[in-house]
Amino acid sequence: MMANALLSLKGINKSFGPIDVLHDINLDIRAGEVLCLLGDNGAGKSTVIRLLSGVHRPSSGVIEIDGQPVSFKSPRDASEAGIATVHQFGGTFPLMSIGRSFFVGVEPTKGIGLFKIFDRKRANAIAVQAVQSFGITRITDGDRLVGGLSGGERQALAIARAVHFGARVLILDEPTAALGVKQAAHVLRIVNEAKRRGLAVIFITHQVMHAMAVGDHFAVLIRGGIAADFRKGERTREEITDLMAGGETMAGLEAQIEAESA
Amino acid sequence: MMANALLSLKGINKSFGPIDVLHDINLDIRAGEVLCLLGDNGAGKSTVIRLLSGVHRPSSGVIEIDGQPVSFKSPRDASEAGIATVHQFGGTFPLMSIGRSFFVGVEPTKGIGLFKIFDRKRANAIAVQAVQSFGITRITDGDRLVGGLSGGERQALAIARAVHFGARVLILDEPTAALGVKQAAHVLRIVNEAKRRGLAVIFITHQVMHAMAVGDHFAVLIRGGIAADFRKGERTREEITDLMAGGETMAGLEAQIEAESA
Amino acid sequence: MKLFSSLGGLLRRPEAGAFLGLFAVLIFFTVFGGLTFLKPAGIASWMNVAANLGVIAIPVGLLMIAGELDISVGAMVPLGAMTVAVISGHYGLSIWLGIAVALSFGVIVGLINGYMVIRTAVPSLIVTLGSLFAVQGIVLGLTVLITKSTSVALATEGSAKTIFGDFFFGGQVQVMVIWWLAITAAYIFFVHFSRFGNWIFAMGGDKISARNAGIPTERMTILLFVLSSTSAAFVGMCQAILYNSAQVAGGQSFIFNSIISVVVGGVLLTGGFGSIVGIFFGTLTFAIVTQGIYYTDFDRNWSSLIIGILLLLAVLMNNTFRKMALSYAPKKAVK
Amino acid sequence: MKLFSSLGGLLRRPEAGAFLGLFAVLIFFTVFGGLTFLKPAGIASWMNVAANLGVIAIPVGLLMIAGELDISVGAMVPLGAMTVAVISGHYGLSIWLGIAVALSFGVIVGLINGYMVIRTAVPSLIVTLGSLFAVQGIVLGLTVLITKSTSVALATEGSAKTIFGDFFFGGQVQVMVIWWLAITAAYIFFVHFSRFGNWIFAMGGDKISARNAGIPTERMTILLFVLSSTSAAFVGMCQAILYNSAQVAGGQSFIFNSIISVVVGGVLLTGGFGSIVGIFFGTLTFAIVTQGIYYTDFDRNWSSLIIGILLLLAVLMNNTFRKMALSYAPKKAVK
Amino acid sequence: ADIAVIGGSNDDAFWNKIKKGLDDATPAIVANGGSVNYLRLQNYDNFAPDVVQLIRTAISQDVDGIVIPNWVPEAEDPAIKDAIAAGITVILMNAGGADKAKELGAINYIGNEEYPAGVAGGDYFAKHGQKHVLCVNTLPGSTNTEDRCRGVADAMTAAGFKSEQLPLPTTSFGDPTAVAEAIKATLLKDTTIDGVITISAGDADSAATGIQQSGLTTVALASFDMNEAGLARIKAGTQSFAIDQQPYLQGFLATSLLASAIDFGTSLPTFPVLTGPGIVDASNIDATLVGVEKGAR
Ligand SMILES: Nc1ncnc2c1ncn2[C@@H]1O[C@H](COP(=O)(O)OP(=O)(O)OP(=O)(O)O)[C@@H](O)[C@H]1O
Ligand SMILES: Nc1ncnc2c1ncn2[C@@H]1O[C@H](COP(=O)(O)OP(=O)(O)OP(=O)(O)O)[C@@H](O)[C@H]1O
Ligand SMILES: [Mg+2]
Ligand SMILES: [Mg+2]
Repeated sequence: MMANALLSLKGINKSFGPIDVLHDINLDIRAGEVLCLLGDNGAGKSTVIRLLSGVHRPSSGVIEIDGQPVSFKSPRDASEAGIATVHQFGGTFPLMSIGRSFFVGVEPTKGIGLFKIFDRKRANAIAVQAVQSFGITRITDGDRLVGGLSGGERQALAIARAVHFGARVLILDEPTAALGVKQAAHVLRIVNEAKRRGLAVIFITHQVMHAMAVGDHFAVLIRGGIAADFRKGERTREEITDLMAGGETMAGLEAQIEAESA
Repeated sequence: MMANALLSLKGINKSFGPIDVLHDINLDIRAGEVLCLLGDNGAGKSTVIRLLSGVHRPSSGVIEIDGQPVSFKSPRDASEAGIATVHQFGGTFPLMSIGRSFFVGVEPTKGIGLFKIFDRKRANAIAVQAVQSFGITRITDGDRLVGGLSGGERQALAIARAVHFGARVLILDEPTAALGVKQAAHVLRIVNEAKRRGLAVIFITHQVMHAMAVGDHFAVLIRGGIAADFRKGERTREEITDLMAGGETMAGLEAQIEAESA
Repeated sequence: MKLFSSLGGLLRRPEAGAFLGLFAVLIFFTVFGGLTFLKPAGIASWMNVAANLGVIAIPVGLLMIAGELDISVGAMVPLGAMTVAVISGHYGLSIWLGIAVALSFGVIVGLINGYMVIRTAVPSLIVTLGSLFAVQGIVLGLTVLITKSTSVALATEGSAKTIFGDFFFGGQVQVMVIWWLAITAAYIFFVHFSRFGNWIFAMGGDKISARNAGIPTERMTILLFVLSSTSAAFVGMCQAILYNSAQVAGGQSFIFNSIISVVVGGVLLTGGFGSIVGIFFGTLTFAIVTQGIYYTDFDRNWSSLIIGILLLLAVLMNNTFRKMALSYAPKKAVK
Repeated sequence: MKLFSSLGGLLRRPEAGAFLGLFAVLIFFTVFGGLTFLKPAGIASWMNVAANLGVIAIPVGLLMIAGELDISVGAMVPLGAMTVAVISGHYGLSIWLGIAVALSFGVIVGLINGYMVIRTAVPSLIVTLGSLFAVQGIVLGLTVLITKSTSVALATEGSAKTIFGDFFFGGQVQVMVIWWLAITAAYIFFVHFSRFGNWIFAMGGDKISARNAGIPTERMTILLFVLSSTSAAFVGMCQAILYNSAQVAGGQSFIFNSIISVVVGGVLLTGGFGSIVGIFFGTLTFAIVTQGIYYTDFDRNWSSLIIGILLLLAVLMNNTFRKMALSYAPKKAVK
Repeated sequence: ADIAVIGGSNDDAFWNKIKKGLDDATPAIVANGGSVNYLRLQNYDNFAPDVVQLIRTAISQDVDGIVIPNWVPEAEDPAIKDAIAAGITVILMNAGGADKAKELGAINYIGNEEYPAGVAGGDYFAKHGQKHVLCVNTLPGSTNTEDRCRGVADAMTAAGFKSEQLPLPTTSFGDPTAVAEAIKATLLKDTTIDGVITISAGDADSAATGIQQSGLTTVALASFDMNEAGLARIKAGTQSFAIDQQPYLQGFLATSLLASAIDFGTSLPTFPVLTGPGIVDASNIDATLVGVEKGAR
């Protein structure tokens, strides 16, 4: 019943100069499934993402799409292969308007031939609607500058953008980190919605609850290697929490903190 | 039994040009207590923090320390009054070394008179130790550039800095957002530790669990006004979650998401 | 098209400040320069200067918006002038050949600049400084080698003269003014209406995010460098045709003057923000300030002082007016 | 003091690239310029040039590290020279008075620049451009008004001459070289060892965070502007004493040359990164390239070309070597 | 003999003719086992210090003789004295004058002087009916250009007429349109001006356009130094004259005289050797054009 992998990483290594960041990463991502990539700070999660989105190239190993090896020379190649990514930081342009920022690189145009013009109205409308569908109803004017938005608002804009353009694979690197309870819930819903539409989703988070809420498949990175790879229901919440903490025993963490505070 | 307020906000309003961001904020923060400031994205939490740390000045209203009205002309005034802040973004300098970044503005020096020199060795040692005490043991070289750290590592550095220099009031604006499970637990422990040492702590988070774990006192901002102000135990977790979501009913949120995902 | 929803919105646009600055210097010189300054011949005098500068300032401004600098334009002006003068003046070949070669040198230097900027980590200031020196050296060396002189005459007749280097409107206005207006219109379309403009702003805002968003940042960078050096070669070529002569020296003033015009026009030195109309106003402001002085009675020995103060005031007015306008906007009702 | 733990660490330092570039041009000119280039008199020839440039380049570089630019130095050199020449030459007052007034003009212009930069939102390029023009205008206007000439003679004797404007070492080396070395050492202490240096880097890295961290960013900005314009006035003053004369024109070449030296020295144009030693090496490299050419047999018509290419190569070598060195460092064992 | 020649920026048309002169003199010097090294200023921005620097550079190269233009005597004299003290033979060229050469111990002075050149221009204007002359100075503050304009002004005043300087700010240097428009504006503002002289040949090209633009066809144009386009204007009658100091001769004579003095102990009884000012106008334009062809004029 398990579909073939849409995207696979086979024996990927990555080092920056003398620093080895990833070693021997093997992962399969299937259509209609959410892979939660978990791990401590600095474990290498964002680096995996950067390989998949064409920002970096692996030092060795192969990335396959539909079983065919691919090599992304630039982020453009990755997005042409249908991979849309929200990187951990950035992705928005403080001095650009919401509408323009949303469509950077994939601007909607009207008119023909040489005289295709950027369709500001439509861009603004789509962008505002996409952001509002995340529950951020304060934003009504697509001409506002991104720099004036709150942290969460900006994050929502970046996610809305990727969801809008994610053709086959949607990658979200800590998308809920800066979001409020309501907005985070919306993101989780969006992830489920994307999954239902048949997209493969890679989701990075430090919040067990968020991971458990949407994940079908979990991979835990510890110091650049895959320490565990399991499917939903195969581990308990406590086991996952321990793995996310880099293999240390975190059971009873909250209780312990509660106890400490007097 | 309730001590007098260390820091009070009395009838604070703040607008940026024509945009009203805060109205009529009244808050008391006591020594040895943790105030959790909760609220939706864009509710105005970071703006409150910026007033308290001397970045902005209130449009009207008074800030009092030990019952005396104060007026911060610059962040320096606030830090001289013993208020240390970790702002939501930034606070670190990508092209500076860890040791230098840690001590920006409060550099340790050795020698005397005109020939006081920056004590690089001691700065590095203290900075590395402070960061490691947050469980990030990967960082051992204080000469490394901040720009090469992972997002969480950088966040930990900023927090370690504020905790190190927080004299009376420690303000943390979404400190756990980018942190892993283990690091977040460490931050929560640090908050408790600061509280025990008698500091007043203001803690902003979007994670109910984190708020409940350390908060003594909770204030919820909705669209720039205080919608609720209560002490530990006065509300249930579900009520707090609803308030954090801007007053909307979020009960059973997780259950709902779980149900949605098939 | 409803572009601005309010006065506040209007004043927040990058060109608003530039427009106020322009307006202020116009008033200043009308008061101190009197009527001659506003007679057709007077207007032509600063329009001509603005046109020659403006054709170069716009692509320089676009580079600045995209986060790069190009100072090699200072050598491209004499290169363009000398190329057409040597080919069509010294060797007496067809003027059209001279024009074509002058422009293709512009393209070639632009390509070299662009490639070096994207292939190496060297900042574009240094890359184009290197090519500034190198092109200056080549122009001098080759011209002396070929013509035994550093000044070459050129006599152009017929349509090439009419199109590139003549006066119209009673012999007052250079055709360059028409080129400038046409090119500005084309840039406005290109930058503010087509998708490419969006790419340029994104590149200046955050080059890594722009690349991650799939923008071909490298190709755009090369394109912009080609635009700026070709524009400079074009201006040099037109000047040679207009003045019937080309010198090896000169053109260096275009470096600073174009940067000043661009920044007076509201472009952020650090990139990511600005507008073509702003650059247009900035260029006009600069031309009026430097030329208007000749219509006044001030002692010429003090003209640098007056230019300095006026430029500063024009830019200051930008900022102050914009701020004032924003804070006086009607308050929204408290929710 | 163990400053670097490995070759990799050494090469990652901002001055490493600058040093390699310096080394490369030294080799180049030793090969093509022969022995005279390395004889004491030859060395003095580029050391003198480097010293005059270097005293200005370091504060300009510090401003760049802090995220600002100062181009008014181009007018401060003649201001310093003219002030001392008019006071002590034309009016025949004490040389020490001339020196004091020249330096205080430097402080005053620096204060004005600094205040305008922090009080207005105008970028420092434009502010200092305004003061560049304004000071140029004042120097020309006042000098002509007072002396009816644009060139003023000055004869200095005694200790002022020895301290500020003489040669030593067999009449080859200007005292400015000693000033330069001493000032460089003071800056190295100030920037890399005292706490103020940390503040400058933080300001360039992220001005808002720096301000939030309690750094008096405004006072530091003013201080840096005062440093740069006073240094430029100092160099002008010393040149007037050394050459017994001052001209109204001149000094403009210091604008570009100082920026080039700073960037060749590894300072990031966008601020936040760089080092004094790097600027020192960058200045030397620039001086060697521009002076070394006279020791070679190349046709002088091509010297700009050679300078351009050498500068580019020096900076390119910076980057390439640094990258190579980093990737060839020994691999850490896989954990 | 090993000769060093200090000279002006070589993208300056004038100095390229001097360079042609010394290049033409070089083969004879090389044939006698010597060499010629031309040390030229990069620009005129930092004038006095740069020139002195070049003299010091030449001294450091252990040459036998130096050709030096003494532009800024106060600054250059000590360096020239040092050179002579070091046993180097010095000849002054282009600027300095005979008295200065005697005072310093240079073997001769070859060239003309800026101020008399200006006077010659002023006299020409006065004789040909101009009453109010504008001297366009694109490098205000430089000693040599100021001297030129001062000479014109003094000669005009002496003849009972008027002359004034138009100093242009650095923003217009090298932008012909800015120069042309500045001249046009000045002519429009003061219609009594009937003569314009520019401090360089290139500026005269701009001035020609500026005059034509102003519609004041009676304004006479002249220039210091000359170029091809200017000579064409003189031939066509749209420019009245150019003041020439025959730079080719300065370079050629100074270099060969110096080398000959060092190598063979020759000395010229003529002291100083003046090469200008010469006036090129319609009367001698054709002969001049032949020299232009060969890059010597
Ligand atoms: N370009 C780079 N050069 C050198 N080291 C790097 C580079 N990028 C990342 N690293 C290092 O690689 C390790 C993994 O970084 P990465 O950003 O992938 O971590 P992460 O798992 O995303 O952490 P976080 O949860 O904090 O975001 C870190 O130790 C980091 O310092
Ligand atoms: N300098 C400013 N100028 C104009 N508007 C501003 C400015 N700073 C903040 N705002 C606006 O004020 C509102 C509150 O912003 P603030 O950053 O305080 O929100 P927040 O509660 O911290 O949100 P988050 O949880 O997303 O960080 C937002 O709508 C924001 O757009
Ligand atoms: Mg990450
Ligand atoms: Mg916030």
